[in-house]
Amino acid sequence: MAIDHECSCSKNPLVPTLCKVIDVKQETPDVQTYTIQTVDGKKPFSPLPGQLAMISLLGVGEAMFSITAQGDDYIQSSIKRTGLLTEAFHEMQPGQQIGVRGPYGNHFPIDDFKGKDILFIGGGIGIAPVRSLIRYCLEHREDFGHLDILYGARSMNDICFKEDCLENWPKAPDTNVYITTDVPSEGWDGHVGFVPSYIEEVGFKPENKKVALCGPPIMITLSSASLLKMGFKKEDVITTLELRMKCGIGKCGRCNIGSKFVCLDGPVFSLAELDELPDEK
Amino acid sequence: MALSEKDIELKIREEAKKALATGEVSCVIGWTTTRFPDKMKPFFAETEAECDELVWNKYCINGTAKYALDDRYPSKKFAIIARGCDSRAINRMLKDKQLLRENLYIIGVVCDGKENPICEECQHKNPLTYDVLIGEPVPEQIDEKRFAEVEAFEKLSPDEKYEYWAKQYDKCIHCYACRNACPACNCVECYADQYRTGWQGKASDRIQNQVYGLTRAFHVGDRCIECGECERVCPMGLPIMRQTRKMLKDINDLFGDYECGMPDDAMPVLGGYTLADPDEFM
Amino acid sequence: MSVKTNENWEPKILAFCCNWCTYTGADLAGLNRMKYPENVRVIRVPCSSRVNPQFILRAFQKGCDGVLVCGCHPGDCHYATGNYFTRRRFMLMQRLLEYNGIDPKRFQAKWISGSEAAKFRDTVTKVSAEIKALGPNTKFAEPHFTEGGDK
Amino acid sequence: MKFKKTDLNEVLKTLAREYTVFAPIVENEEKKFMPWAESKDVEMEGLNTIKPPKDVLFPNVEKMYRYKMGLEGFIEEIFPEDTKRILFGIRPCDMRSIDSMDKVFLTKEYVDSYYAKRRDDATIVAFGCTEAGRTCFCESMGLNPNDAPSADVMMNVSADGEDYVLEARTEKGEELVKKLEGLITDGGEAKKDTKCSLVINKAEDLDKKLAKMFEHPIWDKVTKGCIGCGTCTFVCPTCYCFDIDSENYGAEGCKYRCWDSCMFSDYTRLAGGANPRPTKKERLRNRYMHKLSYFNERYGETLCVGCGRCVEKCPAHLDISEFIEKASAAELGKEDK
Amino acid sequence: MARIGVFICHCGTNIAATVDVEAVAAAAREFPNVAFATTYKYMCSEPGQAMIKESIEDYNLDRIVIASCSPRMHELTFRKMLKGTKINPYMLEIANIREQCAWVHTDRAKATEKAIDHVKMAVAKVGKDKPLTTSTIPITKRALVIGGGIAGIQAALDIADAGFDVTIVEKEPSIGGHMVMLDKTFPTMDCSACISTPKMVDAGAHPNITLKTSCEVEKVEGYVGNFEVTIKEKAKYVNHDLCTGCGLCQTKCPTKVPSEFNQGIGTRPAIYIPFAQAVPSKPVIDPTCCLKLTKDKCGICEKVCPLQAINYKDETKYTTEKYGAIVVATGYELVDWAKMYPEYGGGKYADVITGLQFERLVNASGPTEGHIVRPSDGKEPKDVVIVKCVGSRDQNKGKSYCSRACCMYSAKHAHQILDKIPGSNVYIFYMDVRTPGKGYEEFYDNTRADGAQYIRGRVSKIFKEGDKLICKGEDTLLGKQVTVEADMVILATAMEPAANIADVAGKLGISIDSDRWVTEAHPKLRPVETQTGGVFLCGTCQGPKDIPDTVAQAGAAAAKVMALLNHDEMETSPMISSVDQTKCSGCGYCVEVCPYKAISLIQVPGRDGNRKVTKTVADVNSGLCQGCGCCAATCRTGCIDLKGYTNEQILKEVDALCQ
Repeated sequence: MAIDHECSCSKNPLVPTLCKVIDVKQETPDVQTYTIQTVDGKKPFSPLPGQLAMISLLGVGEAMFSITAQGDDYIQSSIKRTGLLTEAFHEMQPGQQIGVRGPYGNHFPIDDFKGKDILFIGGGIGIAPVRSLIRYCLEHREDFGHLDILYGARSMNDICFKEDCLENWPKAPDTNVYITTDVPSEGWDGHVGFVPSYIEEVGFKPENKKVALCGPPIMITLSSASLLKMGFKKEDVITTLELRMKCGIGKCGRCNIGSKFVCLDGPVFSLAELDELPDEK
Repeated sequence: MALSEKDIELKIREEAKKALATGEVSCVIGWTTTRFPDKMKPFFAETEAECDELVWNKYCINGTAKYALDDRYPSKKFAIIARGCDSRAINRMLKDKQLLRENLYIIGVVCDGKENPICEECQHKNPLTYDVLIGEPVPEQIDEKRFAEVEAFEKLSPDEKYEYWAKQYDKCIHCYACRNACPACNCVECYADQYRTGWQGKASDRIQNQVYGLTRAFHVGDRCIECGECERVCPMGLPIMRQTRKMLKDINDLFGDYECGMPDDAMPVLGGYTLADPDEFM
Repeated sequence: MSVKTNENWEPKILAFCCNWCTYTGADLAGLNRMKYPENVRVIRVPCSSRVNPQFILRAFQKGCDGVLVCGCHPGDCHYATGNYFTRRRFMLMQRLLEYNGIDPKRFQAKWISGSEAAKFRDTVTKVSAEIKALGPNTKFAEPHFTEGGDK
Repeated sequence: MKFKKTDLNEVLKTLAREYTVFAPIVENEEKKFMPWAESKDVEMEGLNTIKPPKDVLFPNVEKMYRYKMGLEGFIEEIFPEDTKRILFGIRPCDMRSIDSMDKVFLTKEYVDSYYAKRRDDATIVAFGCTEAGRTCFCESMGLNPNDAPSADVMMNVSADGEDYVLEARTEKGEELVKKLEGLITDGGEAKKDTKCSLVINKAEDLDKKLAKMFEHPIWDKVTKGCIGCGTCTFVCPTCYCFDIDSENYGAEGCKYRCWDSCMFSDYTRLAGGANPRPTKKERLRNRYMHKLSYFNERYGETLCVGCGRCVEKCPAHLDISEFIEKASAAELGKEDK
Repeated sequence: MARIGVFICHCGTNIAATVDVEAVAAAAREFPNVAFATTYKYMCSEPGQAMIKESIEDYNLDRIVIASCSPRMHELTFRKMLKGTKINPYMLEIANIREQCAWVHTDRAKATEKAIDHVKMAVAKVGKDKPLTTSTIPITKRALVIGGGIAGIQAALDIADAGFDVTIVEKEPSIGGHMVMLDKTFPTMDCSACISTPKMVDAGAHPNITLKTSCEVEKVEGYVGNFEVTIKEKAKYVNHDLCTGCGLCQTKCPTKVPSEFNQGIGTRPAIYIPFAQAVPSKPVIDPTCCLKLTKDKCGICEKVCPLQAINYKDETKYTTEKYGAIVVATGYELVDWAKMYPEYGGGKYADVITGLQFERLVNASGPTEGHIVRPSDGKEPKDVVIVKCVGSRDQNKGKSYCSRACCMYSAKHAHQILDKIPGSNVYIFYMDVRTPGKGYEEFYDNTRADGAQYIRGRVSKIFKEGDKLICKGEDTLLGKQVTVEADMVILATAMEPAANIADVAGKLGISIDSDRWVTEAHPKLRPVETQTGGVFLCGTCQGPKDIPDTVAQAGAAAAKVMALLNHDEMETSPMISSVDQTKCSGCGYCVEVCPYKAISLIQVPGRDGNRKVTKTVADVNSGLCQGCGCCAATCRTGCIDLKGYTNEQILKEVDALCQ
């Protein structure tokens, strides 16, 4: 799956370029989306869907985050507050300077997806990497068949990218959108239930369909079980692994599962590839 | 009559088989041969057959007690073949509440001194806690020059001392073998691995290693059982015992004679006080 | 930042002062407008037994030239038995530091009660004079980050 | 070409004028590679050094970039200054480990600029072993103790043991030998008959076999005695794992990388506290598998060069060569897929 | 990233005179995470605080550093100010640039550099502050008083009058303690029983007070506000609910043993009421000498009791009750002078008696109805010698301290003897006469005017010759030997704490000094409190004292208890230690070093790898922890840490100092 990387960062891959956060959007109480530009107002790099960027908050630390969207002169990344570093991110104000290097990792296999129907499944913050693929498919709508988007969130106000999920995507041509929340919340009349059971409830046909599945590990294991039960083949179900990555360029040896490096050979793997690897996830 | 090495070895195997036969013991921790004749390695006999691979000779120098910490919540007992220093290591870990006596089945063996520099100064060849004892207890000899090395070193000038330690710690490769072999270093998660608090980074430079060496000396200073494992395992041959012995010498001078690893140990010195302690800070 | 040049060099001394006795004594010294040298920086701790010997090592490592730990006199610690532990810890730590080459004058501990303002001033004056005589501390001291090239 | 053994200091002095020469020097009762100077006593023969020469090219701690926080911060790369260096007198096993490190740092989509810079500035003079240590088993790993094919200059003791025979193999080697015009004379043939005392029989396709042995019971037996310290990784010439951390000084700070050991408990600890490799069994299995199988899949060669340092220095007297023999002999049960 | 506001105070010219405050503000703006730095004339003034609140809003600050006077002065003021804003009051650090900088230095440049360093350290520390909230613990609104002497009774009455439920635990069958044994009290010579028995009756009858006589404290668990005390009630063999205290059984009981209440003068039956005015005035049976209980003979009291209140099968009962506060009032005892001073006859001579025995002799309700007679032959003594400081102020043979009350009660005894026995002579051997109270010196003068002869010197030997007791001593003023032939000798023996004080102190976790007196929290400023929260003390258990001081202390202790029990909950300081139980290895060294025994090892469910196990970890009781941090410095892994002074914060301060 290693495809050559068009890498526009400085010639030293381990030194980030100085960028600044031009906009902070509060998606949900614990998820924020940052719009990032280089200090001289350009795009640090143009990533392919599913690729990661190593974002470092100078003086606090750095971590790998998926790039959920990009424009002509910016890239966007959504970060959920979980630990010390992400908490520091959530205290950022627009104008804050950060370091960005990347893009890292392989990306969703767009060529295999061409001409096929695609089922996007996102769980919680897992919707962020999937969204990068959805936006790509909507920009090149004619290359792809029928699109299904299934997104599960904890509750109504935990739904990220509300304007995409509730307005833009349903209006897109030949696209169905299924939104579910784990628990009923007032003002939400949509479906309530967990993603794996919702998949079986809707009953997607496996023929000529590829699946892009991202979310917390427990959701991935249960959802892939449901998909396999419905007849999907393991090579057609593609997921991402969010693991402990340090250098991002396949040198430091930290993110190895067996002989594969998550930051170089991943993070996008098909279920078939995941079975090859020893279970040390 | 004193048992020969061969007799002790046979007795050890017999006791090991008996222990495994009871069904309460998961494995017997002893020594076995390696490809090099003058080097034995720790061995975990789990079946009757494997007990025959247990050996006893003057090259059995690895400590066996600390392996009991690998599984702090064992379903079955650990049987440990304990020389004098191993039994003191067990006492140390029992006193630190890191091991439970009922999780251990201790096969005590009276030690006859091993190919290990520390063994000449050994004051406790007889195991102190055991369930079964192999060999008759031998008279113990008090080691007068226990602190001789430390006293000699104290006479140097501050610069000479610092020069000596700087040269030694320049060799340190930050591998933590001294910590992982020491029975007194039995924390669940060492302070040195907690980077968030900021005690120390992960980089290995001379000054940071020197500070680590001194901190570790202070942490185990009043708990050290002088088994010499830290010096034996150090790949670069640093004189680590010389630091902890200094602490023990001071404790002996200031607070009365003090030896760790005894069955009836009092609290470590830094965990208690008496009103009659000497005071220099008036 | 202690300027490591010739005689107008001023030592940088760190003092851990226990909140109930020595810190009060230092405030009292202030109230009485007593004068003492400027090179002592104070860290307030609830009790002298809060000071972990590793902080002393950290101070020398980061470039302090001297460390002073002050607390209540044994017996009238606000927390009853706090300073008995301080006493044991720092008597052993002082000897261990001396054993590793640090001059005992660089690390001192003193019992200073809330009313002994004069003793606080005298201690600070004596300590900073002694350390000024000893010169900058080069032992256990990491190079300052501006001079620190990579090895 | 060759030069008299007694002219060694002269040779080093001339080289030292233009290069920084790292030679095996005995100091402080320890033999290690350090910059040569007049007073230092070089010991070419004898056993290999404990610390491998890799920290000349891939230093223990390396500052990557300096930064300043706040509104008008900056990021400024700290690049190694370009000093020409010579790695003088390293053994074939260390040379081979440098080749492996070249594959890691210089290939596969990204080039590590720091390592590349140091590697380009370095000229390597390999020296054939005259005496094999009791734990050396490089021959069983497919190496020749007398010859390092990829060295810039190969140096051996001559047949009559009087002088050192040089053989330049690359332009850098040629350039270096040219600089020694006055001191070296032609001719002389090298003595290349050193043999390893420790010979182990390693299965040919051990890496493929190991790939199928992830759940094999051998792992429980072999890893029991390990005490989880980092000795084997820090003395191993081919271990290249590193960690990235930062150090703050007020508003400024620097990002550095430093050696790390996969044997440490926190190597794979995730933010939430979970750890895919919780006990030393998983960690030692990962280390042996990486050395003997994973590296093959990725770069096509075994990562263990048989230098024997970890066998000599392991506190628990574990032995990778014993493992290789046991694994080669083990038959695959049903549970191996 | 934190957004820190730095506010530097001029304090008029106090700081600004020596420290260039603008330079400090300029330097502060460069420190990491500092979003705003300014100076102001009087930061603690109303406008100053308003300015701070305003800047918090304008610059969206989340942490505050104030460089001003000592935190001991205004830390509380600024914390209260922050209560009104969105910032938690504990996200605040104060740099002391007045008392420890501006006022103590003259060189402006160096003082400014020091101020900058102090601000830099405060900024580094505040970066790692965590929002803390005070936690509260519920209070059981009941008090327990251990000891039924005048101290215990007075404390109990005051607390009960404040409306709180009180229990008095007294080991004797009746409350009253030593005071009720006395005849007269100095200096007013009013009758001791007349002033103490009404208090006892009030205590007995007070609706809020429960008397638990013949009881002892068995076990104390819990902490301030939530003590669980197990009380052991010794078998009384008399059902006090049925018994009306008519005393018939007492008269019929055949056995006679020496009466403890009367200090061994006179006897009492096996089933007895200790003294006439006893409260509760109901008898108990002494199992050691009752014929029925020892040899299963007699049983007369059961037969004569009109209400069948006697129950020979009675056993010790244990009851456990919850209390919010405990007052220790265990009182004193006289030292066993016979062992200390064999030269005074070692107890052989019946006419060498202690002060308390004399009190029983001269007491109208005593065994001799107030006639001062010699216990040996009942004759009225003519010449009486009083020896003072027997056991007190005597390093090598007795106690080192002065027992404080003996000078006055010896003068009282002399006065009573001269008053009751016309023509009698009283010789008082003294070292010093200490009269430290109101009216005390006048009382001493009157006694000498009555004819008491004070001889300055110690008595070296007392021996019997014929019918007389020969007291050999010296008169240091005249510088010559003195011999006095006396009919009776009264020894003013030293006071020492009650015998079981070590046991009681151990159960309460309070400390006692080398003379076994209970150690108060602070000798001058907290005399009625102990180091353990919720445990107070009063009376002679803390040291020798006379009745006025005892009663004063009892009132003070009661006031402290009322202050504690007045609230439904007690606010605990948030600056206490807390344990990261995932890293704790349960070695228990923090438990050993905690002065307040606030840490205990508990079993918690935990994970080892992927197995569920129960781990032993340390746990801090927020009620008891006073935040000294000794445990944080003892813990090798650093997993018990003191909030407000965490390891991380102090390390950052040390680093900041040297950058």
